[in-house]
Amino acid sequence: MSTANHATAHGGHHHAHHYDSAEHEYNTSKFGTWLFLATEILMFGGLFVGYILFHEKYPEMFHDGSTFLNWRLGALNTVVLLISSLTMALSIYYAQVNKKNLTLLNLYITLGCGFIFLIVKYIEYTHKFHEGLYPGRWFNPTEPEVQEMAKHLLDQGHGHLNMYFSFYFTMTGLHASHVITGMGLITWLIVRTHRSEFGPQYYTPLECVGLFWHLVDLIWIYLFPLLYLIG
Amino acid sequence: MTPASTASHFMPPQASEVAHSVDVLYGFLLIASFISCVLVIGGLIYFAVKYRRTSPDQKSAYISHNTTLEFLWSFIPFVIFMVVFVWGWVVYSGLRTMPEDALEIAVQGQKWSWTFTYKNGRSVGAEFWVPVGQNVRLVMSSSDVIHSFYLPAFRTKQDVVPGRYTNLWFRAEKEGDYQVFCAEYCGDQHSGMKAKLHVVSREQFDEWLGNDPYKGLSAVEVGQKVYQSRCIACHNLTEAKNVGPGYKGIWDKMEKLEGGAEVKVDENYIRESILDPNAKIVLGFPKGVMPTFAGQLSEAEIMGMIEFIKSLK
Amino acid sequence: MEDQQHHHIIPLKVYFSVIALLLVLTAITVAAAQVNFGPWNTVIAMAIASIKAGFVLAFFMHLKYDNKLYVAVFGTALFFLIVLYLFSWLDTVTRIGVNSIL
Amino acid sequence: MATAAAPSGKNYLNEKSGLWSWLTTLDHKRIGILYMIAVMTFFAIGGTFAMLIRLELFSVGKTIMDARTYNQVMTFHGAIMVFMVIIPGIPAFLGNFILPMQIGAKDVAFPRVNLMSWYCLLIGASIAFFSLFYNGVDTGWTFYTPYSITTQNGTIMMVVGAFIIGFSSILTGLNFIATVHKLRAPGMSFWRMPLFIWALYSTALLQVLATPVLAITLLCLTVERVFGIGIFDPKLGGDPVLFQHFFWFYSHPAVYIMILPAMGVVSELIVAFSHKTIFGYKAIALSSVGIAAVSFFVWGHHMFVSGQSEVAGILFSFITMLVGVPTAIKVFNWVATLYKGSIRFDSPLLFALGFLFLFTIGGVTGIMLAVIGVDVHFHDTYFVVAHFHYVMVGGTLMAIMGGIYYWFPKMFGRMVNEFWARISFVFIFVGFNVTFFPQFILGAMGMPRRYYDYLPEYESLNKISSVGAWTIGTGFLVGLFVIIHGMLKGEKAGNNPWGAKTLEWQTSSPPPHENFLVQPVVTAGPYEYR
Repeated sequence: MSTANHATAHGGHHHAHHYDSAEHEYNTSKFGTWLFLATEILMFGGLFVGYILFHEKYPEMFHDGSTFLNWRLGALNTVVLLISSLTMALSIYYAQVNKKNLTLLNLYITLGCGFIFLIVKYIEYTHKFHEGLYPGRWFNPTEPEVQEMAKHLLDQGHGHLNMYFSFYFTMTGLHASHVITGMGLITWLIVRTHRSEFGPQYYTPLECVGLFWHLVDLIWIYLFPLLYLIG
Repeated sequence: MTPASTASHFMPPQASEVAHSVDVLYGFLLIASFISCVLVIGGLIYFAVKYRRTSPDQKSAYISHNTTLEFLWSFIPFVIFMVVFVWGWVVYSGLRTMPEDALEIAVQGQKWSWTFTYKNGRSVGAEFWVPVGQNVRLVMSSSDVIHSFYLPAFRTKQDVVPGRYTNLWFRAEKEGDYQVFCAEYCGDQHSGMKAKLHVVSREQFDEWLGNDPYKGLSAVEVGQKVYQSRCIACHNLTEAKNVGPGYKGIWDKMEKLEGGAEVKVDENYIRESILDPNAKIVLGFPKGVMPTFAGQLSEAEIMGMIEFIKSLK
Repeated sequence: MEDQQHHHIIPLKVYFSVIALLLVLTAITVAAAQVNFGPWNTVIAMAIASIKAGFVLAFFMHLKYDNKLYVAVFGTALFFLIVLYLFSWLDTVTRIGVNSIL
Repeated sequence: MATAAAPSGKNYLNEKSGLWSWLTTLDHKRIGILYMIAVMTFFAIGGTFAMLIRLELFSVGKTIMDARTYNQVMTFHGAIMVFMVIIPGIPAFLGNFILPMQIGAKDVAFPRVNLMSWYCLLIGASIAFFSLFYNGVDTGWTFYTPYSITTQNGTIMMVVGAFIIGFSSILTGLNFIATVHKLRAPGMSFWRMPLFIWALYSTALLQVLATPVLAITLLCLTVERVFGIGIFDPKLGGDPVLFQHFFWFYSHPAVYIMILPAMGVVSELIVAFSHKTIFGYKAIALSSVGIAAVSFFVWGHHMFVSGQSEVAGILFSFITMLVGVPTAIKVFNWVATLYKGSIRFDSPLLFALGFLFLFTIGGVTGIMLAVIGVDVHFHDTYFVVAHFHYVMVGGTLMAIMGGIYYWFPKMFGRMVNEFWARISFVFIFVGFNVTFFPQFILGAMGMPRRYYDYLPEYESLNKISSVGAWTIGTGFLVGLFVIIHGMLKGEKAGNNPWGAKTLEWQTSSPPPHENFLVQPVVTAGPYEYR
C-alpha cells in the first residue's frame, strides 16, 4: 500500500489510492465522521434516556440531588467549552486562509480550554468524594443532613439519592473521557500543524476532529442544565 | 380434525378455558403456516425441477416484475397478519385481565424454589393447592433475580421481577396435578426450580387450608418435608456435593472455612446457615449462592431441619 | 464527482456573532434557573439548550452550508434515539400495579 | 482515472508475502480473508460448545457435566455464535471481500478503519475468552440484570469483550455506508446496485444506529458491577426491565444484522444459478431497507412476559406483524425468480434452496411467536430456541456456506470439489432438521429453554435432537475439508465460472490488488440475463 494516504511534508498531500481526488477523499472522510458522530449521539443518548425515565419516576430525588452541584462551576465549564468550540472552528478557518500561526494559536487555546475544563471537573469530583457522595453502592455521605435527606427520600418512596450521583458520575465521566480523547486528537493536530501539513488544499483532519470536539461541546450543552440547573 | 385437536397433539393438556382459546388460535396458525410452507416450498421444488438446465445454452425468460402479483402477495399476508394479530390480542386480554373475585396467593421466587403464601398465613413450597373452578390470582415477587412463573397446562407465564409485583391468574377447570416451571434463566439450578400445582375440589381445598401440615409428625419428618420442598434443588442426601454440600454424614463434622478457621456442623451452624447463609462458607463452595430463609421457615421447621440432618449420620 | 466544488469559508464575523449569542443564552439559562417556573423549568432549560445546540450545529459544525446528507445522518440518529425513549417511556407509564417492595 | 496495470500474474494473494504483510494489510480482500479465518475459528469453538450442550441433554439428569458448567457452556455457545460468528460472519467476511468489487470500487472508504475493526474483533474475543480463567460466565448471552450483577466475576470480561466487538461491528458498518455512498463506479446508480449491496447497506445502517445503544448498555452494566450505580439494580432503586429495553433495542435489530446479509447472498445465488434476472428487484431492495427500519420498533416482542406493560406488548406485537410483510415479499420474489429460469444445481444453489426451505419454516414460526396471546405459552421455551436456530443457522449459516462456495473461485482462483460440497450440504440440511424440528415440539410441550435437566417425558425428542446435532457437526467438518482442499488442490477456476453478471466477476480470479485493471463503467442493472 505504498500509495495509502500518506502525507508528505510541506503541505503536499496525496489522496489515498482508492479515491478519485483530494476533494473526493475530503467528502468521504467527513461523511464517515458524521456517521461516527451519529453513533456517539446514540451512545450518549442511551444514558440521557435512562436519566429522563428515572427523572420522571423520582423528580424529588433528582431535585434534591442537584442541590449538591455548584452551578457556578458548571456554568464556568460551559463557557470554557463554548470558547474552545469557537477556537476549534477558527483554527479551521485560518487553515482555509492559509495562516499557519493563527491555526496553531487557536489549537493551543482549544487544548488549554480542555485542560481548564478537566481541572474544574477534578475540583468538583474531589469535593464530592470528600463528602462521601459516591455513585451507587459506594454512596456514603459524611454530612448528617445528607444522610437525613437520603433517608427521607427513601421513606417517601422518592427513590435512592445515590442514583442521582450514579447518573452524575456516569454521564460526566463518559463526557470527560471524550474530552480527554478530543485533547489527544488536538495534540496530534498541533504536531501536524507544526509540520505544516495543513493548508487550504488539505485540512481534513482538522475538520473531522473539529466535528468531534463540537459534539463533545454539544453534549455538555445538554448535560449542564440537566444536571446542574433543573435536577 | 378440528384445529384445537391438531394443536393438542403437541401441547400439554388444557386445564382452563383460556388454554383452550390459546390452542384454537395456535391450531389456526399451525394450519395456516403449514399451507404457506407447502405453497412456498412446493413452488420452490416444482420450479427448481421443472426449469433445471438441460442444455448449456438454455435461455431464461426475462421477467423483471409483475405489479399485480406483487401487490397481491404483499397484501394477502398483511391481511392474515392483521387477523392473527387481533385474534392474539383478544386471547392475550383473556390471559392478562385479572378477575376481581379471585383467591389471592402470594408467590415468592428465590433461587431456586417457589414459596406460596395464602391469606390465612399458610405458607408452602414446591407444592400448592387451589380449588377447581375458582379464579386464582398470583401476586408474585422475587427476592433475588428475575424468575418466570410458567404453567404450561394453562398456557400462561409471567416473569417475576425483583423490586415490584407482577400478576398472573388462572382458573382450573379440571382436578389434577400440573407442572410449574421457572422459565427465566436464574442460575445453576434454574431447571430444578419447579413446583406442582394440585387442583382439588372445594372441600378438599378448605380442609387442606385449615390443616396443620405437620400434625402428628416427628421433628425428623417435619425436616424431611421441608427438605423436599425447599432444599432438594441444591442439596442431596448422599455425601456428594451438588450446588451445596450433601447432607449425609455432615453432622458433627469439622469443616474448614476460607481463611483456615474451622467450624463444627452443629445446631448453631445449621441454624446460622439457614438464616444467614453467607456468614461461614466452607472451603470449596462459592459465596452468595444460597439465599436466606429468614422469615420463611418457622422455628419448628428449622428445628425439624436440624433433626433431619442429624438423622442422616 | 464533486471535484471542483469550492469549500465554503464562513466569515469570521459569523463565528464571533455566534459565540456571543451562545454566551448570552448561557447567561439566560442560568438566570432562568434561579426563578421557579414549576414544570416549565425543564421545558425552558431544554429549549434554550436546543437553540444553543442548533447554533453549534449550523455554524461551528457547518451544517448550514454543507451537504444535506449530514443533516440526514444526524437527524436519523436523533430519530432513533427518540424511538428508544418513547417506547421505553410507554412501557413505564402504562404498567399497572407497579409498587416497589424494596 | 485508471491506475497502472499490475504486472501480469500478480494478484492480491501473491502480491506480497509473509505473515506481517497479512497482519498489516489494508486491502479489503485480504482483510476479508482475515475475517474468514477468525470467524471460522470462532465457529469451531462455538460449535464445540454446541456439541457439548447436546451431549449433556442427551439424557435426563447429569450426562457429562454439572449444572454450573452447563450454564457456562450454554453462555459461551450463545455469545460466541452471536457476537463473533453470525454478526461478523457475512458483512465483515463476505461483505468485505465482495462489496467494493460489486460496486466497482478499488477498496472500502477507510481501509485503516477496516483493519482496526478486525483487530477490535480479535481483542474483544480474546478478552471474552479470557473470562474462562476467571470463573467463567453463566449469564446467558443476554446478560439480564440483576442476575448478571450478582453472579461470577468473569462476567465483566465477557461484557467488555462484547463491548469491543460492538465497536468492530460499528466500524464495519460505518465503512460500508461511506463506501456505498461515495465510492460507486461511474454509472452505478443506487438502482443499479446488486441486491447483496442493498442488503449490506441496510445491515450497515443497523450496525451504526443500534450497536451504540448496546455499547452504552454494556458500559452501564460494567459500571453497575464495579460501582453499583443502581440504574438496573432493583436493590438500589433501578429497573431491571429497563435493561431489557436497552438490550433489545440493540439485539432485535441485531437479529436483522444477522439475517439481512444472508438474504442478500441468497438473492445473488438464486439469480446466478437460475441465470435469470431477479423478479421484483425494487421490491427486494426496498424490503431490505424497510425491514431494517421497522426492526427498530419491535424489540418489545422479546419482553412479552417480562413485566412490560400490556399496552406496550400489544403495540409491539402489532409492529412485529409489519416486519412479516417485507420478509414474505422477499421469499415470494425468490421463488418467482426460479420460474422459467435456467437452473443449474451447483452446491451454492443447494444452499440457497436449503436457506429458503428452512427460512420459510423459521419465518412462519416467527409469526406464531409474534402473536402475543400464543407467545405467552411459547416464550422462553424450546419453541423459541428452534425458531431462532431455523432463522440464524438454517438461514444465515446456510447462506454463509453457499456464499463461500459461490465466491470461492473469486477468492482463491480455484474451484471446490463439487461432490464433497454437496455431501456437506446433505449432512447439514438433514442434520439441521433432525436437530431442531423436535425442539418445536419440545417447546409446544412446555420445555423451557436454558434447562440443564428436564422431565423424563422430554427425553426421546432430546435424544433425536442430539443425534441431529452430531450430523450437522459432521456436515460442517466436511465443509471445512472442502474449503481447505479447494484452497490447496482445487481445480483452477476461470474469471467467471458461473456466468454471473455482477461486477466482481468481470475481473480476474483472484483479483489484482486494486480489483480492476481498468475502472469499470456501469451502463445497466446488475442482472441483465437476456
